[in-house]
Amino acid sequence: MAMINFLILPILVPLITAVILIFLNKSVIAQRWVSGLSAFVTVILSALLVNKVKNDGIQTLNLSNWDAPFGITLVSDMLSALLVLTTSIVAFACIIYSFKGIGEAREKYHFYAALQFLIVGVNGAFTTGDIFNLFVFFEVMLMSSYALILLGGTKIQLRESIKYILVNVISSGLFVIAVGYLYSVVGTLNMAHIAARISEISGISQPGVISIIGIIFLIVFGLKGAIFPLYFWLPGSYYAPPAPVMAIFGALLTKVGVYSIIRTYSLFFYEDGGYVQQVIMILAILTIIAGIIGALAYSDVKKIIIYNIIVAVGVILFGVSTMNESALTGSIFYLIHDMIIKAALFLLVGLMATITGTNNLKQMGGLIKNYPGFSWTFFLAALALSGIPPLSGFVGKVLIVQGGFSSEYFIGAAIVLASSLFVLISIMKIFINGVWGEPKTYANEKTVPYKQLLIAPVILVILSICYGVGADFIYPYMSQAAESLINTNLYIDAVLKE
Amino acid sequence: MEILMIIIAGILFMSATYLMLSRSVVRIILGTTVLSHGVHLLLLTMGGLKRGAPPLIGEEASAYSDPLPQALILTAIVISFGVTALFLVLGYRSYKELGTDNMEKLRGNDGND
Amino acid sequence: MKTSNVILQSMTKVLLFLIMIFSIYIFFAGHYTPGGGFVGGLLTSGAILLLLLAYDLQTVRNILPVNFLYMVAVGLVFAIGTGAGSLIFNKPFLTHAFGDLHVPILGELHLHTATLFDLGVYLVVVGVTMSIIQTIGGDDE
Amino acid sequence: MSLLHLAIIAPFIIAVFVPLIYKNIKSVHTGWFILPLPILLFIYFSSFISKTTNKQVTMESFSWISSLGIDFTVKVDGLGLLFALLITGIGSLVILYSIYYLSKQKEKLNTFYVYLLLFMGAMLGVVLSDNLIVLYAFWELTSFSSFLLIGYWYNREKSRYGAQKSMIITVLGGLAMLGGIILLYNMTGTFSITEIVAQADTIIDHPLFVAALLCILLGAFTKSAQFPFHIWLPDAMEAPTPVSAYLHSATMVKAGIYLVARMSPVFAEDTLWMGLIIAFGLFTLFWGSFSAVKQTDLKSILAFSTISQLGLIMSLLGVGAAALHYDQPKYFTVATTAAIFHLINHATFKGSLFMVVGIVDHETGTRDIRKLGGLMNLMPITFTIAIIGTFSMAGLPPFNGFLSKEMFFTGMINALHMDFDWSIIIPIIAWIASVFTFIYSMILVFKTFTGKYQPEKLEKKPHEAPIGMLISPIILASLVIVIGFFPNIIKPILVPAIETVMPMYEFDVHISMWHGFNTELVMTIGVIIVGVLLYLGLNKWRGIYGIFPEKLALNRFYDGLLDSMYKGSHSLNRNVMTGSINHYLSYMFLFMVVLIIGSLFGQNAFAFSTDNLAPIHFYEVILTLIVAISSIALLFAKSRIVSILLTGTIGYMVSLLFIVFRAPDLALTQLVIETISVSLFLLCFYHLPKKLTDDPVPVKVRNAVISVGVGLFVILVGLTAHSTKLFDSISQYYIENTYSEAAGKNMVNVILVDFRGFDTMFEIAVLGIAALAIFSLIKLRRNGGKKIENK
Repeated sequence: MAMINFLILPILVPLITAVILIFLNKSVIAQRWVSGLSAFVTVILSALLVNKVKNDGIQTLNLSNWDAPFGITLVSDMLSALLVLTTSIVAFACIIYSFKGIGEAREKYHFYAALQFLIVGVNGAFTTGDIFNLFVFFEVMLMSSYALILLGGTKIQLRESIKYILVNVISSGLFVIAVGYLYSVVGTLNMAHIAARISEISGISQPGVISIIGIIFLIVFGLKGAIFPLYFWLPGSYYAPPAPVMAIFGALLTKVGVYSIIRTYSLFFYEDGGYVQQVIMILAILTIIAGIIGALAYSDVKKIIIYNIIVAVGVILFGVSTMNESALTGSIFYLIHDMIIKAALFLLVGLMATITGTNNLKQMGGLIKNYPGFSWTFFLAALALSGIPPLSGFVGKVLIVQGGFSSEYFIGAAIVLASSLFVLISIMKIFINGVWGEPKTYANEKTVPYKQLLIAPVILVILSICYGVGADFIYPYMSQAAESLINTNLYIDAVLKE
Repeated sequence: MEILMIIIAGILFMSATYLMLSRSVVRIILGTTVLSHGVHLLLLTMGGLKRGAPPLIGEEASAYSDPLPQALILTAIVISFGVTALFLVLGYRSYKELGTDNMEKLRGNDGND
Repeated sequence: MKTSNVILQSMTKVLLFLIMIFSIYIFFAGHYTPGGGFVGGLLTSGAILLLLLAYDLQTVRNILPVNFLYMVAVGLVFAIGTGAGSLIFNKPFLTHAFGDLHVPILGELHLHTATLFDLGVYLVVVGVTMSIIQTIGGDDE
Repeated sequence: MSLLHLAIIAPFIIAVFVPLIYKNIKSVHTGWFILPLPILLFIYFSSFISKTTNKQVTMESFSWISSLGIDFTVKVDGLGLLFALLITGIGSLVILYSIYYLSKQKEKLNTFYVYLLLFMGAMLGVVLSDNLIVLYAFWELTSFSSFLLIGYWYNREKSRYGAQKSMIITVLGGLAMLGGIILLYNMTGTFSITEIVAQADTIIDHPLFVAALLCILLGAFTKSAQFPFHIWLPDAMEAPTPVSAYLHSATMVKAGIYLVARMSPVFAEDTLWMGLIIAFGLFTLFWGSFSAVKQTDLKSILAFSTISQLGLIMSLLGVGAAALHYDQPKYFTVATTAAIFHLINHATFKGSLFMVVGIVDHETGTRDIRKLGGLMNLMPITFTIAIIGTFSMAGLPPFNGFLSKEMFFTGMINALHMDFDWSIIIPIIAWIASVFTFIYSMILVFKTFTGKYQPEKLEKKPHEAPIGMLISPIILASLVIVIGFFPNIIKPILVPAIETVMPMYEFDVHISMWHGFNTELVMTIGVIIVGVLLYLGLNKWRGIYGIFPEKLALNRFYDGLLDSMYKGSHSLNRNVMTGSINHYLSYMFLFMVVLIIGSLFGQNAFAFSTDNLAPIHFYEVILTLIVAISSIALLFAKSRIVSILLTGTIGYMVSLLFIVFRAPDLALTQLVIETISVSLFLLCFYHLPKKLTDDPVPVKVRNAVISVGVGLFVILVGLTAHSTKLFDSISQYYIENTYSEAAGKNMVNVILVDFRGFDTMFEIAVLGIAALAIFSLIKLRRNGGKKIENK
């Protein structure tokens, strides 16, 4: 019997888990077990989903049994399934890290429940095929992120959350009016249906209002995805919460924005004569530059990684904006790589800060002496981030550059290529000054559960290595994902079953 | 009527923006509430106004108002309520903890290197 | 916020009863006339809020010794459960079923799983509103 | 996976076991366990010599990322084999040397040998890969293993500085090279060198040919330390001396040479290729030798010497390329021969010299020639090796350096046949550089071993090095002599290598010590005479090094660039990332306003139509006016309570508007929610100051301008969207099916619980999370690590 509801499971399992966790607030041990197991189950389910999409093509589910476009439809194409899988993996790693890395106080106050809700939001956003439902999942994700960023209530958390929430409230407001504008013009909310309707008129004379709505969506998702010049809120906000939360934020939240740009752009705004495309490309390039400037500016380990999020967003969007098949495949390669490696790096940097008791590189040094395991994991992660072959960032970057060159966007492609160097400089600064250097003794060193905390980042880094070395195995998945972005009829037909 | 409503929504957006740009936490939070009103009115307007009876079957009407935007707005209202509530409590907590309602005093860029 | 206003208190008792009745009506009417889980839940919370204003937090706690966060979770269980029920029948998630059940003595009973879903909404709304009010109110002490 | 692949991977596999060996077997120096590997590999690769001399190419492929044309294809041809033999041969000697050089008690041998093995494997990969992407991967790995080796003594500031510098410069070049590789791929559709060479004729006309050429050259120049990228090499001398001998003189720095030689068949026909390589090579040759003379550190002398010699080989390859460009093998191929020949010779004498310097450093505790002197009698064997090495380097007979130096002169003289007016400067620069080469060679050997012995300046009392440490330099020095006397014994390695670079020509190489009394010999004699004179009068003319202002030095430039990069980005970021939410929002809103309004008019998208409007009633106008007035009044409200009331008013008016617009559910919900919200506002803001903090007037004005812009774009886009209704709403479906299919009468409610029940489910989840967040926010407070729970 074909399980028609299969694609909802990666949303449903964390949701149910979250509810169970609310009841388990008294026992930290039980919470750990339940959330860890559930996260593992989610990973397995998402992997099965990817496999199903690989074999049977795009999966759809018309919720409440109403035909599209009248109900809400969930759609798992390869891109969405892969992102769901990556999300689940990252979440699993962060949960494992949290067992020893977040502190019992936070665990007692619904940390795991909020985290599970966040996974619900992220997986939901990746899966939904309805533009308003996307908004709802954004809100689930955001509300959980508010909960997580606030949890603990330290001064810096309070201060930065006000900014974070404010920016997101604005972007949510814009999101709803953008949906309103779109609804006014095309009269429907199902994304495949919107795409079908827009492509119906695109041959004739497509009114400019579509481009404008495209721009507003770009701003809405760009705020989440932290593109230039909408990224200002990010460094401060991501700095505030503890490492596992930072890792989740850094790996997942911006990527939901990026995904939404990819999705809406490829479905709705691609055929608008290239205006939205140009805007995205210019902003992508500026985003890379802005990110690099930030990454080079600080001696604070967390900030260095945080600004690297912005660089990656720019690189991915550049690949998307070329709408060239290999660049697009590259972007998807890179997107997933970045989720894994950013999570690993944030956890590693968090571990570094836990050991040394500071975020400032100038007060660190010589960690390689007593923490070789950490040091080499970090080294590999740093190389992977910079796209050094055969680690995970490489294939994606090569494809983006190659696609950029072949579509003759030379400046952009060259900047993507050059960004690797600056990323490398910024991250190796941590290695050279923190891992190398005169060994020091640190006050809290003895009490840090170093080995346990190292497990999660090691898992992620191993994954990243396999991802790079096994690129041939992964490539068919990526190209299938890119295919449904380029040939949107695949997506539309799967949903509307025409 | 739609034009009037669009303009009203615009005014609400304008006020909201001005409030959110202010440095007082109270104004900022009130700004987000005003923003949500603007959003909801605009969304309703985008569906077309007064196209018929309220969307209740049995009103013996030949036409009904578009029920879909109404449903969306209802969802949006509830979500904004949740966000507003959280934001309010945050404003209150942070004032107690940080001792100020002035966002300019909360830049927190000291030791920024 | 200790208000010991006798008039307010006795008025509250009456009002509370009326609002509760109204909110339950609104809840059930939702499928046919304006109303539903949201409004019903909000009205109920409004009633409890009134109680809080008239008496104090402790009194409300005594009358309603409920952990409102659990109430939220229970509400979510209802909502999710309604949806997940369709998984068993391999119907799309959240497919509703409705029909008339013949019950001896009571006769025909109109049943709709959507009501169950709406009950979840109701519980969550009450739970959330009350837990917020209670948490903030409790912080004053 | 073939045996060849295994040979490349073997060092990586052994590297995995090194930490285990080191940990468990403390009594034996770890190096002894490593040593057999390069020796075995050397023997294995030697077995290919018979094949390559018969022009037989061995190719083995192992599919890796086949979908992208990236396969691990290994190709053993003359050039690859020559390098493979160098890598494993010198590698064996270096490891043997390191066993005596690095103390097993003091040094962390595990990391050292892991890095060294990584490097060896990577370097073999570079020279044996036929796939450019795989080559690039190994190329970067050599950069990083070099980085790790330079930073081996990681607690030293200078090591870290040198490591970073080499990494930045070589990775910069590597990325450029990657760009070039990708361009070549776009032109040919393949990453395979063999296939690209086969398509060489079509590539040359491609518009991106020059770009690819420049990118590839940038990669080669940075790796082979060509001016102005050479600055990383002297700082790389912070690495332990065996490393310097191996990576930074014999092998890694020659990867750039390898790349140029390997890609010559593709690019050599182009003038630019030839011109750039000659120009950079010659200048590097001169600059390196010139700078070497002023150094006082033995390793620095060798570093600059290496730079200079790399320039020499590079320039020879450039002149050799002229053979292809002019299709005149007669004059120019000798340069290619000289390049490859000198490459081998350089590895032998430079390797031995590095080891000698290592011995001196090891035995005396210093490498400063101002402190050294008179070691001849104390270290006679070392001295002998040094004499052989330096004389060969200076190009004196009967050593191998003399032979290649002569051939180098021949090549440079033949460059006069090029169709180029200024070609005479090529042999002139070559000659001048040779003079300086002579001088620093003499400095190196005589300032160290002759002159006054100054024991008071040395940290330890020097004596001859242990025999183990001497074996490797003795072997290399013997090679210097053997090749000097019997150069033709290396022909089986040499000729196939040359033929790979110039596959279209036949080579019949015969090298002999005596060519008769020709121009080259005259030049050499001139070098010796002038060199001796200048060496003796060194103190008189040394002043010219002071003329060159330190400020213009490239190192200063590099440091300044890096520093200004950090400082610039810091100050830029500091000015933008102020932490002020007002600033952030201002940027964002401004961007939105400009982009949206700009696009609206720029794209001619604005539309306005008065069709299809609902009628307006008088009471509606009143309602909207109240909304407008209260929202504007709100901006000027100074007190907390007034603001809350005004916000409440707006909310209630909105719910009245909902009634007007036939939305009873909305009205009801809005009404109740507004009531609860207002009470929450009052509850929460009860503790906040009664008077609201105000902004200064200029800020207010700026905020006002931005706000008007935001309001404007919402209105303009709203009007446009309203005026372009292209499709009917899908809502008709709900109107038709609500009762029959969903058994409800209130469409809005039915949409909420049924058609779009999924939205509702997560919307209440949002509410639930909000409750959790608020609960935890109030109850859990952590400050400075101390937990305060609020019961």
